[in-house]
Amino acid sequence: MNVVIVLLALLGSVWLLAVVEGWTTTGRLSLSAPLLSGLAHLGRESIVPRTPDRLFFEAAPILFLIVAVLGVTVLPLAPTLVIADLATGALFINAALAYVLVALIMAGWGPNGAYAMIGGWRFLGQLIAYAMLIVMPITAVAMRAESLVTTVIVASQESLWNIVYQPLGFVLFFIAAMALAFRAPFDLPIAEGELGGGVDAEYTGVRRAVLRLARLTLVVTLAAATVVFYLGGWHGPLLPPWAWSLIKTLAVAVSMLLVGRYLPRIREADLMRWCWTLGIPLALVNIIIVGLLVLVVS
Amino acid sequence: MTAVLIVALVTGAILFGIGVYGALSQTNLVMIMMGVELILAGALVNLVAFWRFLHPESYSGQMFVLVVMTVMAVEMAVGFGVAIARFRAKGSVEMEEAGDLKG
Amino acid sequence: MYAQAFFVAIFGLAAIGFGVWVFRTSSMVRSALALLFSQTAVGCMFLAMQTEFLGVLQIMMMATEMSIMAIFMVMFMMDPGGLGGMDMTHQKRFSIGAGVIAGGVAIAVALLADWGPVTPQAPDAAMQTRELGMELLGRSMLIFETAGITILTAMIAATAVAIPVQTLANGGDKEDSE
Amino acid sequence: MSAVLLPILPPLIAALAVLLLRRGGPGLALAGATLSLAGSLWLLVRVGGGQPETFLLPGLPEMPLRLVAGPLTALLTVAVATVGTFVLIHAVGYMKRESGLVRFYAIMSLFLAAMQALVLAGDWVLLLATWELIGMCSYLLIGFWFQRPEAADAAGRAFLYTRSADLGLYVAVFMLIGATGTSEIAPSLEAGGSTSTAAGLLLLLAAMGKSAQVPLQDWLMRAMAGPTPVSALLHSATLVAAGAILLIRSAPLLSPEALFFVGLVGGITTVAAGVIALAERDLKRLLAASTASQYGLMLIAVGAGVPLAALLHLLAHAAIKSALFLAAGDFQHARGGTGFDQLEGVGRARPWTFASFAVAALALAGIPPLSGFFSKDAVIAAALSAQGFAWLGPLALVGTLLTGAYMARSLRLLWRGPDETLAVAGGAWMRAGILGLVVPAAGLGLAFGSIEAILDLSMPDEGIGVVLLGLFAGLGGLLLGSLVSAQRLLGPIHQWAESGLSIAGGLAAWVGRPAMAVARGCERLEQGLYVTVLRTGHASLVVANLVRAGDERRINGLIFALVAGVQAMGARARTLQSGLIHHSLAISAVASAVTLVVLFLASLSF
Repeated sequence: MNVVIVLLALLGSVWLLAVVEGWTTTGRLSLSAPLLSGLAHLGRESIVPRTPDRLFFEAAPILFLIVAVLGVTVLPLAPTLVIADLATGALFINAALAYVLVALIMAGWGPNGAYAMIGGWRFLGQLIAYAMLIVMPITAVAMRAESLVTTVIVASQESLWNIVYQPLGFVLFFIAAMALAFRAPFDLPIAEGELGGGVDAEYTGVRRAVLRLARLTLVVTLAAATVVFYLGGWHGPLLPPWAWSLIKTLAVAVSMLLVGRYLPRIREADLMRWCWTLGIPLALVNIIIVGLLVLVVS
Repeated sequence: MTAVLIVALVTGAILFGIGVYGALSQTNLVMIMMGVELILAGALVNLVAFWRFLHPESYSGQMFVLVVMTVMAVEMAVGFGVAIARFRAKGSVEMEEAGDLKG
Repeated sequence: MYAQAFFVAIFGLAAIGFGVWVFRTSSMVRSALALLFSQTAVGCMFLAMQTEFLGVLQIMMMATEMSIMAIFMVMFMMDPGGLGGMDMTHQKRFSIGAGVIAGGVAIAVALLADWGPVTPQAPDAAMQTRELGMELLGRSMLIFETAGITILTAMIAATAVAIPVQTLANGGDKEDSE
Repeated sequence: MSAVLLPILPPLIAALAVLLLRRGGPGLALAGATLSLAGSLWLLVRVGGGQPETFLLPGLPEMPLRLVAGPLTALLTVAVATVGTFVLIHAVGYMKRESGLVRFYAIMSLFLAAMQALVLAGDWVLLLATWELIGMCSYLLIGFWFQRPEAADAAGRAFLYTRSADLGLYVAVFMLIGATGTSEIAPSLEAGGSTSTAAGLLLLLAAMGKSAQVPLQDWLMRAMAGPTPVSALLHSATLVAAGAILLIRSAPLLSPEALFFVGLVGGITTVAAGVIALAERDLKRLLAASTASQYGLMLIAVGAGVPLAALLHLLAHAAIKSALFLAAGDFQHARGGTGFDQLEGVGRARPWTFASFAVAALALAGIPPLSGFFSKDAVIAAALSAQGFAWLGPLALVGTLLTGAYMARSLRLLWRGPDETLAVAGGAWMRAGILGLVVPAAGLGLAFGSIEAILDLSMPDEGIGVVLLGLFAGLGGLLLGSLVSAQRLLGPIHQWAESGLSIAGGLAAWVGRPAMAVARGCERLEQGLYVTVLRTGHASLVVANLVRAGDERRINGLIFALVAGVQAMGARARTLQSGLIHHSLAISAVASAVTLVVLFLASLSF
């Protein structure tokens, strides 16, 4: 039962998000645009490049979609409304997101094309760097909740949301989430300008549709994770918990898209340097601060 | 119940065997490292199985698993460092060509 | 309990299968990812054996680790795609013998040894995580810290070996392979 | 921190400080000396009552080093400190133009400290040590201008003379310690019998060396090569005085025979040295000779069995003679020399100095009411009253006469002549030093009563006749000296006197040759020792050679065989190392398999 509800919620939010994305790119806000473009993709001819690594080529989009959805399974919409309330939920999300990398490497390697492969390797560096910025802030969050269980983490924010409790962690996590979802300005793996679409380049038709769906799903997943870890999950006045979760998630996701719209794309080297030389130390500082706070408060 | 333990142990043993074969037979440094990784994976399986089915009360077992993972990571890091240096120097990490240490 | 045996066996088979595939395929990226999936299967075995934390940890670590393995394969091997189908093995017979003997002996031990009574009930997952944390920062703290220092040393050493000039890519993959 | 240390420590510390800081020499040395003076006065006040103060330092087992401050010694420390202080004041001016001041002031302070320690020494060991110390210090000071050959030569001479005489002291001390079993001075003086005689004679020898008695007077004249303040200190209160002080302190020991010899030596010296002084052509040498003769007088007093008289004369002489020397130093600066031919008329040029010189001279000659008068009277009275040997009195009188004569002569020579002078640096300091010493030189006589009170001894009351005799002798000497020139006064022996009354080549012949002979003997002995040592060494070398041969044949053979074996094995092992990693891996795999098997079997066997 939970599974169905959560997946429907996910699907709905993905659809809304697609609408917003269409608006950010074309400027027209039409609810039907995502469905139409999806149908168009299905209708188009799906080209397979010469001498691909067929297995990877086919498997990549599906794996991508699966891991994006897997990430959601541990994120609660409401105190009971969660697919798998794992004892190690916070860690599980990282595990799931790590496989986005695998999926993209497969997608980059599979089609046997230079741009795609470059895109894949680019994402390798990008994810390895920014996965740290996902894990370390989550560590701080888990330190406050004294648990890895997502529902407990949300419950721990009832009095005070983590965005107030550890703003530094939130900023880092948000940036890392955008980098992980390779939204602009971090969309180097699929940079239209330089790589002619990068990972996406060789994909057409239904496979491309799956890819884009998976990517939007990933955005939603990350947004939901942000909500769970920093924005107090289902906590909120008046409205029922699940509603609050959805609203917050959508807000975060849209904000990700909008931020991307107004910022220029970043050079790969700069992206890396900032992460390693600035982000990681800041994350460590965040952990120390939160640790001190926890010690003081308790 | 012992069956599960046996299964796990056998799996670990086979992984170990494969790893030994790979480490010994491959000509490429990175492939050899893959073999080592497999050996360690076999060890991990055994460790977890032992912890779960024989001594779930003592967490030294899990501790040990973490240490082994550390060893894997360290091996990767050092191995790749050496590989990069080697490749920069000789343009290849083929072990057949690396006879510099011949006594 | 049968379910558990079933899952352990399934994932074990998967691990073995991927492990064999690692050395069967001639495409480097394939073998790297095969190894990745083998390790992931091992992680899933952990999960099946109710060792949640370690399982998830294994799955998470191996993903990045093996991806790095893949890129190194591509960097360091001629014909990473394995299209030429060249043979990249040597001393085959000895290796096979050694592998078979090692595996065989291990299996024999596994089958013949008397493992004594088996605990049917595993501790609850959350409790496990908590206990493990207590263990790490309590009794085994020294070992844990030693491991940490070792990793740090390896990072620095590997980076030092690898880079003639500071290039961020190298530093990057060293860091995350931990 | 006993009060006994007060006179000793300040100069010692000053010496160290000067050596360490390498600057501020004058100030530090002066401070040390002044503090020492204050300390010794305080000490005198404390022990004036009579009971002596003792301070024990750890020393030889069973015989610790003692510092004993009795009235006598306290008095002496006061004298030493006073002279030292004023001499240093004078030296500040005198040495203004010199270099190597650090050395100078450090040694001066050390000298002072050593002298105080010697005066206060309560046992023979410490006495010996300090005795050597002042010997060394005087050597260094006389040789202060070691660049000048005559200074270096004089220093060496002084050292050797005193050292050779010191042998007497050593033997005497060992005899005493052996006889009485204690190293403490006071009880060891009760050793009666032949021991005391022998020891007394030996002590006399030592005193002769230090106090430059005939026939060992020669070095004192030569010692004038040192800076004048040094001479002043040496002659008045420290080095030369040490001899007399030794005799005065050990007076109770002396048996009649010893006393006889003491008196004899004193008498001969006072006359002979007086004659030499009369014939001298150099002011400082004249003063030196007079020093010898005055100490001769003191020995006469000791020999007559009245050490108190000797002590009084010692004190008076200390003040007078240092004043004279300091004045002489002033003249020296005024004329750049101390020969009478250079100094003619300098008295007019520097009236102040001359006045003080004259006062001191008259005091030495024994003109009332100056201090010398009283002390000389004491000595003459002692000599006349000496039962047993009547010839002491005349000798003392002759000595007095001669004193007056040469003093008058020196005054005459200094007064007559042109009165030009050189610019003198630091004149103020020098004048201060001189005046500070002239005052006691003039007035000390009046304090004798109180001194006797402190020592609670009293002179045998001399009749008025004695006083008149002494006075006449002094005045007569003065008249003779001022009217008659030295040549006519001495007549035939003038030449001989100028050459220092050296008998048959002087001491060089008498002491030098035997000493050289002894040295040669020692050298021969040493040679013998060397030869034996060398023989032993050679023998052992031969043995070693044999052993080494054995080594090379057997042990080395073994070792080489071993090495060869190892190398062969290495060569074999080499083939394993193809340097290829997969080979190494294979080897390690096999090795670990073997290890496992072994372990397994082992586990089975247990």
